Amino acid sequence: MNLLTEPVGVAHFMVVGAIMFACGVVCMAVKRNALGVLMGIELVLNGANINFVALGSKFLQKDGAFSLGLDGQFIALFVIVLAAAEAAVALAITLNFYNNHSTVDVDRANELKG
Amino acid sequence: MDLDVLLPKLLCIAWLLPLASFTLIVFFGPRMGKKGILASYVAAGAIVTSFILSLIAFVSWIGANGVAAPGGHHGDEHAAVSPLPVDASNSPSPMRLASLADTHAADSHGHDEHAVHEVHKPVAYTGTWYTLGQFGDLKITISYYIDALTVCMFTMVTLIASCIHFYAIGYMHDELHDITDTQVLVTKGYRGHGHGHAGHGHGAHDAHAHAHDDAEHDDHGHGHSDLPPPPAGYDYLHRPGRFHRFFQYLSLFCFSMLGLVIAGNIAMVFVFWELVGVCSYFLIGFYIERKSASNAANKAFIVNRVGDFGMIIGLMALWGSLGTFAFGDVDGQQGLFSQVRNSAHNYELRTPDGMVLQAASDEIARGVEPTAKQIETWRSEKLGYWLLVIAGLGIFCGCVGKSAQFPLHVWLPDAMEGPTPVSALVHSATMVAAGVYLVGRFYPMFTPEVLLVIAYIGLITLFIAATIAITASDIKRVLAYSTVSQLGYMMLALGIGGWSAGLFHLITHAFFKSLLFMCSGSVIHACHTNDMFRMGGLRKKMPWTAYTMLAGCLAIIGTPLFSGFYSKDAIVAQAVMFTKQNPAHGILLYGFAGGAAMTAFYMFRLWYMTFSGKPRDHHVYDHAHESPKVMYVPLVILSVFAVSVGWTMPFFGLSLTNLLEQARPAGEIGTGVLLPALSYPAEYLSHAPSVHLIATLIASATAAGGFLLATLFYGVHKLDAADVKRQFNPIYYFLVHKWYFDELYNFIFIKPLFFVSSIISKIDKNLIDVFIDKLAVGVKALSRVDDAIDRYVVDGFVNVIGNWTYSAGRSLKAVQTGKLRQYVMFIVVGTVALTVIMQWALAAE
Amino acid sequence: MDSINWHSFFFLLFGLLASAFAVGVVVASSVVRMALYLIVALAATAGLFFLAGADFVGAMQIMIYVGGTLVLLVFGVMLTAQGPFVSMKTGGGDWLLASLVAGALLALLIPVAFSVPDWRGGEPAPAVMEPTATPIGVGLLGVRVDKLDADRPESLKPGMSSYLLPFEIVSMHLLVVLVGAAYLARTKRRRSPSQIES
Amino acid sequence: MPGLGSLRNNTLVAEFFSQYMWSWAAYLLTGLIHCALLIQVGAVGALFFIWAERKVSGRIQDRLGPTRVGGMFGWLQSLADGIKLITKEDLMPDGADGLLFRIAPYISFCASFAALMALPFSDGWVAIPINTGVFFILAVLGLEVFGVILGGYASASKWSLFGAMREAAQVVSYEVPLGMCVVVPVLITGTMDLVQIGTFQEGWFTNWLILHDPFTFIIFWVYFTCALASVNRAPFDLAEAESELVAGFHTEYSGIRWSYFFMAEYGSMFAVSGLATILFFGGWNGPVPITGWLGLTHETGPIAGYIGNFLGLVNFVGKTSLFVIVMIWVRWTLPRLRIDQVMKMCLKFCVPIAAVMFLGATFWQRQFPGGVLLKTSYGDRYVVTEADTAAPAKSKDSAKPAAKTAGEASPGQPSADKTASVSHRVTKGS
Repeated sequence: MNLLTEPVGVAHFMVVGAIMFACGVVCMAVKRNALGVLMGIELVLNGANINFVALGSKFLQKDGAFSLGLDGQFIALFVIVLAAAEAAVALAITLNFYNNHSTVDVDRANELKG
Repeated sequence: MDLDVLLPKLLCIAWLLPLASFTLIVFFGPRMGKKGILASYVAAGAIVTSFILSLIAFVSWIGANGVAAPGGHHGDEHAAVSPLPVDASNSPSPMRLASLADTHAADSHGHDEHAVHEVHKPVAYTGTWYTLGQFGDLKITISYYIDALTVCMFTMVTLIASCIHFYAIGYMHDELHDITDTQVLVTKGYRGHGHGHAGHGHGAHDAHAHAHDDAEHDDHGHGHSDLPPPPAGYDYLHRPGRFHRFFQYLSLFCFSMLGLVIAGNIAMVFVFWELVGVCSYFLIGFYIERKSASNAANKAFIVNRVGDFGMIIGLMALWGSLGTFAFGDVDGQQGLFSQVRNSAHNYELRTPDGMVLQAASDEIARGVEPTAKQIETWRSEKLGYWLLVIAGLGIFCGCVGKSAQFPLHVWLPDAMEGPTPVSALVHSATMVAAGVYLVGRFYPMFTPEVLLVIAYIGLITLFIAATIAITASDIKRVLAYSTVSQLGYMMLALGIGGWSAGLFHLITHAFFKSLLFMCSGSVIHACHTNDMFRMGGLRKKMPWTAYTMLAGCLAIIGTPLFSGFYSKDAIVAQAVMFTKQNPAHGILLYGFAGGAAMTAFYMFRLWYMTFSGKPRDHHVYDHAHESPKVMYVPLVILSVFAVSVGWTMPFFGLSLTNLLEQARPAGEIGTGVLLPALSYPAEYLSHAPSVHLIATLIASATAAGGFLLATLFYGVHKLDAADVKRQFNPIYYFLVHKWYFDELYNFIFIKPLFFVSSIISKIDKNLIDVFIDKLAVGVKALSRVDDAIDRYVVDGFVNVIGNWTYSAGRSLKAVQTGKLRQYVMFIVVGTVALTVIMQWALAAE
Repeated sequence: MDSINWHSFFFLLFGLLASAFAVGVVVASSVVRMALYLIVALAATAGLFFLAGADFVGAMQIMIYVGGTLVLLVFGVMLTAQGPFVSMKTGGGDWLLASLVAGALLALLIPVAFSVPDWRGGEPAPAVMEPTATPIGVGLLGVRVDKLDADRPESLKPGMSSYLLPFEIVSMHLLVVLVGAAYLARTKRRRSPSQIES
Repeated sequence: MPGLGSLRNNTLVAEFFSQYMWSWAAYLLTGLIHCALLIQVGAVGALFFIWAERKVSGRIQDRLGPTRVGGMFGWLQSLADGIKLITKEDLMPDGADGLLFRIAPYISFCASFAALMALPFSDGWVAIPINTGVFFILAVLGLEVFGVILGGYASASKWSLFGAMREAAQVVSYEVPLGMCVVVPVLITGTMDLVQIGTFQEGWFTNWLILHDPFTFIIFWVYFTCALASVNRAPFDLAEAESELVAGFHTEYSGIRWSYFFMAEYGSMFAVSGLATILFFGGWNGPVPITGWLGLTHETGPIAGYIGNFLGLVNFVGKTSLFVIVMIWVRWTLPRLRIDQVMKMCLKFCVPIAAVMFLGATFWQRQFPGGVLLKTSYGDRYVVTEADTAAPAKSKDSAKPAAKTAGEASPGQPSADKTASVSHRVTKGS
């Protein structure tokens, strides 16, 4: 299909969400900087959010059999708010970690090794 | 506001205020001011406010119902209140049961001579505040029954209680600081169970303290400068003051008493009855470390319990047969009074249908149809009448206990162990009055037979108590026996049909007896002894106390113009009428007259020994002093009331009797069913001038006789009391030992009880214990086996699992790398793998 | 040639932006650049939200995510931005492994996205855009305007609850989190010289 | 164009153009026209305000300020400066992060420019009518700080870094009270659409929200303070404190990039002032309803409406400029605060006051839903039509008051109205 001339659907949004999600996962997996890991988390959450909003949208499906309706937006809102809270705590933890270890390298945070 | 709305509100607040004060003091007592001094202000404030509210209720009652007695009983003395044409059955609840002249009923049943007089139903406001629960038809409610009697009692109780609160602030002053109780010895080095331990602990008893129970019953254990040294090896008990606790109990007591008075059903009465008993227990045992006090408290409680047992039987009889506890009609439901005496039958006593049916249950079971006609037949066969008698006797049993009537009178004199304000409030003015009050309240339910029992019990009580009082040496005990005796008067009065006379005496007595007690407290406060033989000549030292007490004595013996005169006069008049109608029971009048003479004798014996003559003990005399103002001002107030409460107010025509008449139960007592010879005269007949003249003569003569005798013995010492004592030595000792009642009870009840319990204890020790021992040995053996199983089987199993888990954990440890990024990978790989596996599995289906 | 579908056009624009900058976040080595790319990716996501008709959520995305979260992130960067920590290299093996896993994830997710026919698009959607701020606001206060019962407009369809309780919980959660974060990140009291000596 | 209903007005313009060219080109042209107009606000506005700043500061310091360039009053001075800046050499420090260093000024400028997109200049004259306009402006203005931080970081200079950090702390903190202040007018009008908020205050100046109740009166001053802080104006200009940080985050910038920062600053000043005007001072609605008297409304005719709108634009820009000049006046009057004082100001004063005022306004709104001074016309204007209220099962006598409250709570466009009135009913019923 020609994406420029035909209306897009939920699936296209979900693809973007999937890409962001995957990028987030990679980001979490490869960044040694704690802040990088944090950004990965943000990406992951955001990717999920796209799915929620897309599934709740009226513009992307005809009959809305699988539509979340406004609930999708509610969930997205809560995710955003909780992500903000999570970021605040994670940052605080990072700062604490930095205070204790003088680094933000997560590979150095292996004191819980079995 | 209408009275039916106003009165419940006012009295409810007046009733609950002491509860609020109690609650406050319970929680914050020790922190109220220095050593809890504020607690007394809180309690006094609450009761004074209650009094003011009661007074407002009193005044508004008069405003609404007038001061005159209803009906034409008094002929030309009072104008009859024109009866309001309100149909009681139609009026809404809480209804104003107006003075309803049931002339129709009177006409149709105009068969006896009383029917020419109009029959009135008393004005009463009934209603329910709160329903606690409903069991079938029976509602357990917090309800009220307010009539003139309730209002009078409320005013009286709160007034006296207010005076006593103020008095107690002064009297209990010592409790504000630590106290050395010279009457309690403890072994040296004993420090008590910690200071301020709550409740009545057993501190001193546990530590083998010895009650140092000498003849001296000193309320005040606090240290004088000249304390005699304690015996070797012992110390006097030293404990913190309990000022706030005293007022806490007083408040609770006031709450309970007011609740009892306002109660609208007999179940609620019973609850508050018990509460009053508990308060009495607390207050008698206030000096809990003293063995005598704690014994007296126990005695009071247990003896009351005996009476309450009878009361419970009465309650069950009522509930089982009538299905209600309420006095008056509430919400269209017939109360007890209406069931026994209803307007359709001219308020005559009829066995209620419920009781008839109850008694005829056998026949109903046999299939006899309980139609209205059949019920009438049964009723004429006296079926169910016995049940009514039993209910009445049961309720009266409770009154016997509470009002210290023979044979349960033994607790009241011992109750003098409590602080004197308590004696004044609880054991003269209010609590013991509760029994009389309940007889008065429950009057419509009593059959003539029950009333006769009441009368005889009253007579016996008054006679026994009066004789004991003559020989007592302890000033408070004299008063205590006097109280018992006066309560006997009231019971007698009620028992011979003198309803208003009895209750009138209840109220006048409350005033002058509380006055007398408080005066005696003042004396004790001054002399630090209860023993009259160590007093004398105190009139000069403490004039306020002496003359207020003189007023009290004059009132109690029935000196004309003093309140006691009016009430006693009414009783005598009723007694005269009663014996005229029932010559067989003439002893009631003679016993009464003899009692009155003895009253005069022992009261003036007391006064003379205390206040006149020469001081017998100079040590005591030198220490004596007038009490502080906070104590004698209440005395003066009370003495004013003690003198004047029986008067008919000029111009207003306000008199207590008229007010009480407004609450008089409707209907005549009538003649006995089981004792047909017994017939009760209506009380108004005793107001006839001819009867009154006789009555006044009898009352005055007996009182004067007693007074003269006392004066001869103790006032002017013309006769020597010691001589008489020698002459009648056996009788004297018989009386000093209180008719050997305690010994009798000891022999009849306590000794057998000990015997039985010792047998039971032997059975317990030799049979049951041995069995249990053997059982224990068996169990022990069994547990050894069990232990082995536990050790080797269960533990072994658990250990194996534990080892497995441990080794598994060791080998899985390597997975826990502590690297965040690897964990992320694990999660993602896990998610992907899970999804793939699930899809594969689903596809395979 | 068909006329250009502007909705799809903007979707492509924002979607590509979001994806590209998400990849940029992964690839960038400097934390600050990562943050910048993340901002752009998130802002593009907000654009996607607008396109999906969720204007309020989009505004929230900009306000909280882009505005709040990233300022917080940049804050952290500033506090830890000292030479060696700005970029930390990761080994090639890690990269390879992560790419494999991410590839597997994508391979899983994208077919799933297209597995439902209704989701594939292609049909023109209703054109009227309704404001979502009021329903969302009222919904957070406990009433779902969009879930009203057709028969009885004054009440909800049975079983349709709203989000008052989650809203309250999230509010409390935020408060607690902020206090907790402030506590965690507080300056540690330095040990006094005497303690060091001993 | 499905889904972009919010671009309705532009769609009209674009459809007009599309009669003459390709549709995509028409849309592009429409967008460009809007952009050009808005950039003029930023650029020309900056020129004017910089000149005004110099003149005002001159007067305050008892001197004349620029006098020569352009003849009288030196009104072309800013233009001359601009030309100088454009021709200046563009320097970049050695250790700088090139990409970020270059991109930072644009981010700042874009943010303040984007904020202007949602700002209505007169009744309906707004580039993009977003129904969450207030929210959007706040969100976008918050992004401006990002450019500052990037610039400060990328400059590889400790002065810049310090300045940027200060700014970040300050702006993040002041967004909280600022948001609370803005919520109050939203609460009263029941909408986040700036056009509707402006229309709400139509008529006499007594209809202005600042005079709505005592709480709005107080909260305006809190808003103004916070706005000053969030656009980094004195006395809150710690990010560029010359005496301590050389020039703060733009120490290393010069030439055209520096001027972007400058334009961003004045642009956002204008934006927050415009927001204040709309939220509290009636927007384009004058102290006296002259346009109404003259009949210059859309009811009279399109031309008259256009003229009325133009008068409204003048009114709006005048009021906004007044606020900007007040900001300038404040800058040259008050000394700069210390960073701890700035934080204390925010956390200990602005936030609590704003919170209390918010609560107060809530209760006021509950007790006097019509306000106290607001008396004139808006009450009738927003009565929901019978068709809206008649449909649900509701008794006749209660329909009227319900309609009125619903109308007051959520005036405005018909499509939103239905939802609002329904939601109101539900709230009452549940």
